[in-house]
Amino acid sequence: MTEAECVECGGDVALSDDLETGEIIDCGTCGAELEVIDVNPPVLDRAPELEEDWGE
Amino acid sequence: MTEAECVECGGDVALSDDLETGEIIDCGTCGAELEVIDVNPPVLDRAPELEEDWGE
Amino acid sequence: MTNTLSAAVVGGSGFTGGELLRLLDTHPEFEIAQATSREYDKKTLGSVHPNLRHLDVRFSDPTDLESVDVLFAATPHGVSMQHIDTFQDAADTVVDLSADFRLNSEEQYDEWYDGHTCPEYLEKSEYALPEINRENLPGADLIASGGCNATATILGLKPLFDAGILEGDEQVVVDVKVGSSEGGASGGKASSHAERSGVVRPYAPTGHRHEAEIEQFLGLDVSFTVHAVDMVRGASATCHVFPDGPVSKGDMWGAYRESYEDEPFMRMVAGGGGVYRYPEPKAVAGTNFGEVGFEVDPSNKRLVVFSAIDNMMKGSAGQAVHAANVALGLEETAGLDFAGFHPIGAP
Amino acid sequence: MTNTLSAAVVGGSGFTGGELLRLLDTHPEFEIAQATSREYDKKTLGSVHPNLRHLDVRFSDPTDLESVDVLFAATPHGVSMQHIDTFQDAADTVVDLSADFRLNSEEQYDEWYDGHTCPEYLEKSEYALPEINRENLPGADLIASGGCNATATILGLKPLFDAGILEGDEQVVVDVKVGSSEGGASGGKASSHAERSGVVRPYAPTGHRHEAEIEQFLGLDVSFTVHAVDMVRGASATCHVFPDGPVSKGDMWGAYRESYEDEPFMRMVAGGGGVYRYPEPKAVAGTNFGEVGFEVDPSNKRLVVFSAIDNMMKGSAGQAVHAANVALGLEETAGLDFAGFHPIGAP
Amino acid sequence: MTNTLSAAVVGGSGFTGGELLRLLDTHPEFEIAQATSREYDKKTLGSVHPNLRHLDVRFSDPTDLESVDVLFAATPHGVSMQHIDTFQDAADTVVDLSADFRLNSEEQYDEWYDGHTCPEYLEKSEYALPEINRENLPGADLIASGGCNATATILGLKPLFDAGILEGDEQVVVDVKVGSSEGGASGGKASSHAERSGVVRPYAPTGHRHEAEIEQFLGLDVSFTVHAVDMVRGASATCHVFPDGPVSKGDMWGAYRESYEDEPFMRMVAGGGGVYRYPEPKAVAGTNFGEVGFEVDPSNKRLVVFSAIDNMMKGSAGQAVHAANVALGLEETAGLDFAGFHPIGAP
Amino acid sequence: MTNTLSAAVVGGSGFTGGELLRLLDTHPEFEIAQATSREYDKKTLGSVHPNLRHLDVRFSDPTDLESVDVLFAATPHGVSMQHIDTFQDAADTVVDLSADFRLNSEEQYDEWYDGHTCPEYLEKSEYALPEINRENLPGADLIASGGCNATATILGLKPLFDAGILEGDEQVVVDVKVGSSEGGASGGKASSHAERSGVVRPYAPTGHRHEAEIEQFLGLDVSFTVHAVDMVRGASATCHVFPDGPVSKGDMWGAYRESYEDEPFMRMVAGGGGVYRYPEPKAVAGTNFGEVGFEVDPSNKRLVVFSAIDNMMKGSAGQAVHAANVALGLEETAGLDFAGFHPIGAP
Ligand SMILES: NC(=O)c1ccc[n+]([C@@H]2O[C@H](COP(=O)([O-])OP(=O)(O)OC[C@H]3O[C@@H](n4cnc5c(N)ncnc54)[C@H](OP(=O)(O)O)[C@@H]3O)[C@@H](O)[C@H]2O)c1
Ligand SMILES: NC(=O)c1ccc[n+]([C@@H]2O[C@H](COP(=O)([O-])OP(=O)(O)OC[C@H]3O[C@@H](n4cnc5c(N)ncnc54)[C@H](OP(=O)(O)O)[C@@H]3O)[C@@H](O)[C@H]2O)c1
Ligand SMILES: NC(=O)c1ccc[n+]([C@@H]2O[C@H](COP(=O)([O-])OP(=O)(O)OC[C@H]3O[C@@H](n4cnc5c(N)ncnc54)[C@H](OP(=O)(O)O)[C@@H]3O)[C@@H](O)[C@H]2O)c1
Ligand SMILES: NC(=O)c1ccc[n+]([C@@H]2O[C@H](COP(=O)([O-])OP(=O)(O)OC[C@H]3O[C@@H](n4cnc5c(N)ncnc54)[C@H](OP(=O)(O)O)[C@@H]3O)[C@@H](O)[C@H]2O)c1
Ligand SMILES: [Zn+2]
Ligand SMILES: [Zn+2]
Repeated sequence: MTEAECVECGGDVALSDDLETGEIIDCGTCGAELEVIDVNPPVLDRAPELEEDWGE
Repeated sequence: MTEAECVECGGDVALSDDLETGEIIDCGTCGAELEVIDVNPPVLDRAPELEEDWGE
Repeated sequence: MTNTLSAAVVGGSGFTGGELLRLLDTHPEFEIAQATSREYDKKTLGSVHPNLRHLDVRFSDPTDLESVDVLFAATPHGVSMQHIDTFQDAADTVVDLSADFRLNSEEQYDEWYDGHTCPEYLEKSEYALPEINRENLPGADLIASGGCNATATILGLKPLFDAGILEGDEQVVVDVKVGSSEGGASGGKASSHAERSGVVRPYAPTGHRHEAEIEQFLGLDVSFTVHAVDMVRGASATCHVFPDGPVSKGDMWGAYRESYEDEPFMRMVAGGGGVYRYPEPKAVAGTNFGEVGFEVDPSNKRLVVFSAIDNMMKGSAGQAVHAANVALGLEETAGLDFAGFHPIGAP
Repeated sequence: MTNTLSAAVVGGSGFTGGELLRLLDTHPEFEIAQATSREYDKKTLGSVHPNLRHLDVRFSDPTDLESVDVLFAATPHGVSMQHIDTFQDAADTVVDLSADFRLNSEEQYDEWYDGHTCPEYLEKSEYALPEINRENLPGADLIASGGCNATATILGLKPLFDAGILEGDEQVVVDVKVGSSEGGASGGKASSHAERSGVVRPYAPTGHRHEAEIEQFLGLDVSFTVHAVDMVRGASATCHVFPDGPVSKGDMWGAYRESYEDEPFMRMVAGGGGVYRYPEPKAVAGTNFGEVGFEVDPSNKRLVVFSAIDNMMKGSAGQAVHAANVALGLEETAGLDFAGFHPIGAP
Repeated sequence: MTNTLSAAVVGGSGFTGGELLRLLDTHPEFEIAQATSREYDKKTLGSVHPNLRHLDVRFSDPTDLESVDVLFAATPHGVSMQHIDTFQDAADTVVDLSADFRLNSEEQYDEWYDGHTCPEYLEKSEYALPEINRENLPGADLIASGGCNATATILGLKPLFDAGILEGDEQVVVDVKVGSSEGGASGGKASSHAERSGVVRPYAPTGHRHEAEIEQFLGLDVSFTVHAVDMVRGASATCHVFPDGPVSKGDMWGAYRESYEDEPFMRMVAGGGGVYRYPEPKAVAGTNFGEVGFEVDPSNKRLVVFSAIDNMMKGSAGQAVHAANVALGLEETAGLDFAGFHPIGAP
Repeated sequence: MTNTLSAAVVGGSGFTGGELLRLLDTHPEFEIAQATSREYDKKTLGSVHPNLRHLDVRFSDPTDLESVDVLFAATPHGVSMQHIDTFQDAADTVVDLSADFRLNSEEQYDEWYDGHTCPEYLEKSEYALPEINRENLPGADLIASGGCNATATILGLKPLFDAGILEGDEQVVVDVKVGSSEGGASGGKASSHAERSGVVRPYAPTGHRHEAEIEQFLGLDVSFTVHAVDMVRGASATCHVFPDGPVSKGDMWGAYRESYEDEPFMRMVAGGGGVYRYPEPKAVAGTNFGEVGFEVDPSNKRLVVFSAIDNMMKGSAGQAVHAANVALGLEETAGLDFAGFHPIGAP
């Protein structure tokens, strides 16, 4: 288990060992969806948001 | 416009001229979903129901 | 219009009184002459009923009745029997929404209520529900609008009697679900929002007084239980019926179409597709429609009949106006053509 | 009637499409010629909208448009811009309920939406809300019905601009609460009953697209936040306004009466007694009315303005029909006179 | 604690799976080892269940099961029968919340479901409800948690059988009202907030599969009808019972006290004063309690029995944990002592 | 346990009194010695609070107070100031849930309430909210539990002050939405189910008394408006904040993590995925948790801060027990570890 810092809130995100590039995980502190950009060392970025259409 | 009798409730169902076999229409009286089995003369049968799973 | 009829509502500050005023306001033949309230005397109708803010009318005291063509009484049980002579003096046609003139005999009031103070009126009063009493309404002086739960039940079961599927000695369980407006505007602790929200609460497990009306009109002794559920408007009756012999879904459709196909306010909803497959109170909210539907349960030799109305409309104010229309020879559907909303939440 | 106008509804199976059909059905001058749906093609309108079961009309495919007097488009954002030529071929008057023709310029669509594919129409389209654009509606070919949250906000704030109390550079916070029908008929997980019931859920904390409409009409940059609450119909906007100088309650009444006294669909509710003292969405549920009210907070030099509409009516379908009435020279209130229910739950 | 037991939840992202995780989290003897979800694989439990945000656990794929002491399966009907061998490999004790192992014989699955793929397990599986099967649970390898509507019904009627008031050939109508969580997390159009709010909707008029469980345990053919009402949690069963001879209210109290006086999760509520006089789902929301109550209707020779549970607790996850406690020799009430809220809305 | 503390609840039949009793019942260190009610004197607790039916305790008269370790007073504003000497005689530690001892000075009571009858107590009373006053609670004799709307607001804004983002002279609009339990058990017409259901009702447009508490603790004059919405439990505050300089989302996370990362009852929810992206009252229903979250609106130089609590818990009874835990040196979270339900309707 390694850790990375969440780009949104700065919280620690525990990463499992079988992490793969492109995977989406969420930060346990802020819930942000993070994309694994690189695995060694692990780099996370904010995942592109799925916009919810609420009808306007 | 021709008419056929609903197999569920006996009500009249108005049929458009471009009716096709396999089409699903609903009866205006009882709402039953009816499948067009034949077009000339028109024959309707109860369409297979989509069972809603409400979780049990 | 030259032939406008004047109308008064005694008990105009209550829930059904407010509905009557709303209906009369847009009715093509009626004009609101008076609305009474003791508590809100001299206040505007809009101070109680926000939907009537456009009306320039104020409540007046019920002891000061004007002469009108039709008087609607929307007062608690027991009030109309006290004042019926005054009401009849004030108006040729009196439509009462309480239980005071629904039953035929003093004995029934002794059994189900606390007796009756002017039983001589019972004979001449006519039950309002046109689906079962249309022929006796024209010209009636005193009309008794039905109970909401009784109305839902009677509308659901009547076609089975008309068609001979039921005869009156069968076992019938009626399980009713109703909204909070059934209790009227003056509520106690149990009807506060915090206590009443989200309930499925048995409020009349047995012995509900509407059984008397049902028996009177259908000749049937029903097993009747009423639950409060989380809506303001609406009454839904599920009738579990055990007929003597086998009945097919085709027989059922025959019976209901025969009874209701030409009724302007009855809708049949029994199966079909989509979201709304059986009667639902929210599908008739605000309308004078009654929905009825059914299903056959061969494994239990049971028929399940569903019936849904808006208790404030088909179950009271709408039924009253409908009956007045018939009594006075007006267009039956006058003032009652609203057909409902979709979507709608918990009306 | 000889002068009946034919109407089509593209997107007739949706929520606002259903409301349009309901309104057209009882409108004295319109007749429903067509209602489209791809998903429910050939099914009855009643299979989707239970309140339209009495209509003997079936959905048809939107690629097969009939020639009509007025075409209403109630499709998701982006659809009308694709089909506007076809719509204009089918009807002299097109009323679009989406955001596609509300803004004046391509730049605004670049900023707030994903651009525009036929910006040449933007110039000729007219915003539907008669309270701010009545004079430009008669004879309009293309009418853009306003956004529901924008409509609530604009109706609440406009009198302050008319009266010179606001000029456009003041700070205004708009905190909106809306019902679930605003999301339309096709919902995801967040709009399931179990997840959506009972919420006070911030769904658009910042950057809501309706800010663009508000700015366009009031010249005001608002701080806008929208919350989902537990009702199906309704939008309620609370505007916290910080004017430059002192404003009295009398000034406020003056401003609102000046703007709305003669408006057929605006009600002012500001204080007073009883249960309903300020605007409430449930008091206007099902109606084309807008309620506005206010209070003055001297300790914070703040005005609080409340505004409530039914998002399906004044906020979309009702506004669209109202605008069509004005555009075609009909009675403004035709088909829109329903004034609401009391009591009513969570409509 | 040294004797902590590890637990896995297959289907942990669903509604009952979430409840299981909540219960296991605060259970004194269990530790969450795994929660599966295909859709939310690798996401935190809190991303789906906001009440579990404090847990540092992520969903994993169900094909990758860890070895645990107890495996709870909260998957749709049909899934557990496919994977039962894998489940039993992973854990000595498997508790399944679906219908897959509730019935005794392949024939029943042929009649009520779509058959069964591993009927050899039916014999060894034990029904979870301790009130009717406590003695067979200790040491059980495979436990089948009951259906929520069946549970409510069985709990309501069982004392009448124990006391000899019912024998199995009487007529019993069961009219059930349920909340939206019964449908699980994945809902269609009918379960959207706009369509599902405010309903009293007959969703299973006849032929509900839970009849099979009821018959299996009570030997009674019930007339069963289920309605959806406007709440998220809760199942309420009203049983209209027609016994052969006269039964007094004292007989009823005797029967219910005999059956339930020592049951840790059963409450009797039958009459009395105040707002809560009969069983109500909102009074047991979030708890593992079942409330039962009754009334006698002499005029119809009828008993009315009310029963209320939280479908997510006593009707599924709570029952499952209760059964696991019994099976593993733990304190019966461990992790299940929450007794409910007052006031509470529509939970 | 030898060190069990005895507790009394004055006002035990009310809403917050009922919550206190529920919490004390399962609290590891407390034992209920007394619960008072004048109206329900001698009745069981369960006759009012159905979730306390298992307790063999009856209400007693408040004039007859027993000697206890801690006395909780859950009475309407004004009652505790009358009886504070008696309360202090009965218990070394008094925790009052009303507004009577929240403010520091007689002048504030003159300005915001109707004065104070024993201002000498104001100096020694401690505000209960541990997040802002933990250090002064140990050993306190008189603890004043905060107002629910004030609590929600203070929790939302405090980190901005701690981090120096706000200093007290900025403009802040607080728009609050609350459930019906905030009004207590004794309701009038406006709180009946029929009138209160489905509302978005401005009930305190300006001048809400909780402004006084907020000002006292944050030194900030807020523009405060409260709306009633359709839930029983819950208070949700949306704070629209206009800081002097630019603030990034990173700054915000820094501020909130700094203030709340180690707080046992605070959750940060600000964006992220799934259904629950910001604070929601239903996510904390029944719990002592407070959720806070935020968003930055650069186009308006605005911060939007959301805060959600259960008014009956973190907003009153839970806060009171939390403070008592701290005051008496118990485990802070004792008796308060319930973390909430999912799914849940309108609690
Ligand atoms: N609610 C329903 O769904 C429903 C359905 C079917 C039938 N009904 C029947 O309709 C009647 C009215 O019900 P509701 O729900 O509208 O009741 P409600 O809301 O309680 O209103 C009662 C009205 O009667 C007036 N009133 C009370 N006592 C009076 C008296 N002694 N003399 C004159 N006026 C009096 C009240 O006004 P003031 O006290 O200010 O004078 C009020 O306007 C009842 O008989 C009820 O059984 C109701
Ligand atoms: N709901 C509100 O409160 C509200 C308020 C103001 C404005 N609006 C606007 O009004 C419009 C409709 O909203 P709604 O809530 O009624 O949405 P809705 O319930 O989702 O309905 C959308 C309708 O459009 C049809 N449709 C979708 N895509 C289409 C396409 N490519 N071509 C033709 N028809 C298509 C759908 O039917 P088929 O898919 O079966 O063809 C359906 O009938 C939206 O632009 C919305 O922003 C809504
Ligand atoms: N809801 C109730 O009140 C209730 C009461 C009594 C009994 N039950 C029974 O309990 C079971 C679960 O009900 P629910 O309401 O919790 O359903 P639900 O909310 O739909 O959840 C179903 C769960 O199963 C998982 N799942 C679905 N298909 C799967 C597959 N093929 N393999 C592995 N996992 C699968 C889903 O996650 P992924 O798809 O992400 O893997 C999800 O976590 C059902 O059998 C239901 O009949 C429910
Ligand atoms: N509800 C909330 O969300 C909330 C939140 C924060 C703070 N608070 C505060 O907490 C206090 C209680 O609120 P609540 O909502 O629980 O009120 P409630 O439901 O109205 O209960 C009030 C309780 O006080 C008792 N009581 C009333 N007058 C009394 C008197 N003169 N002497 C002794 N007992 C008396 C009542 O019982 P009897 O009349 O039978 O004696 C009842 O038990 C209030 O000060 C309120 O401002 C409430
Ligand atoms: Zn983070
Ligand atoms: Zn048919």
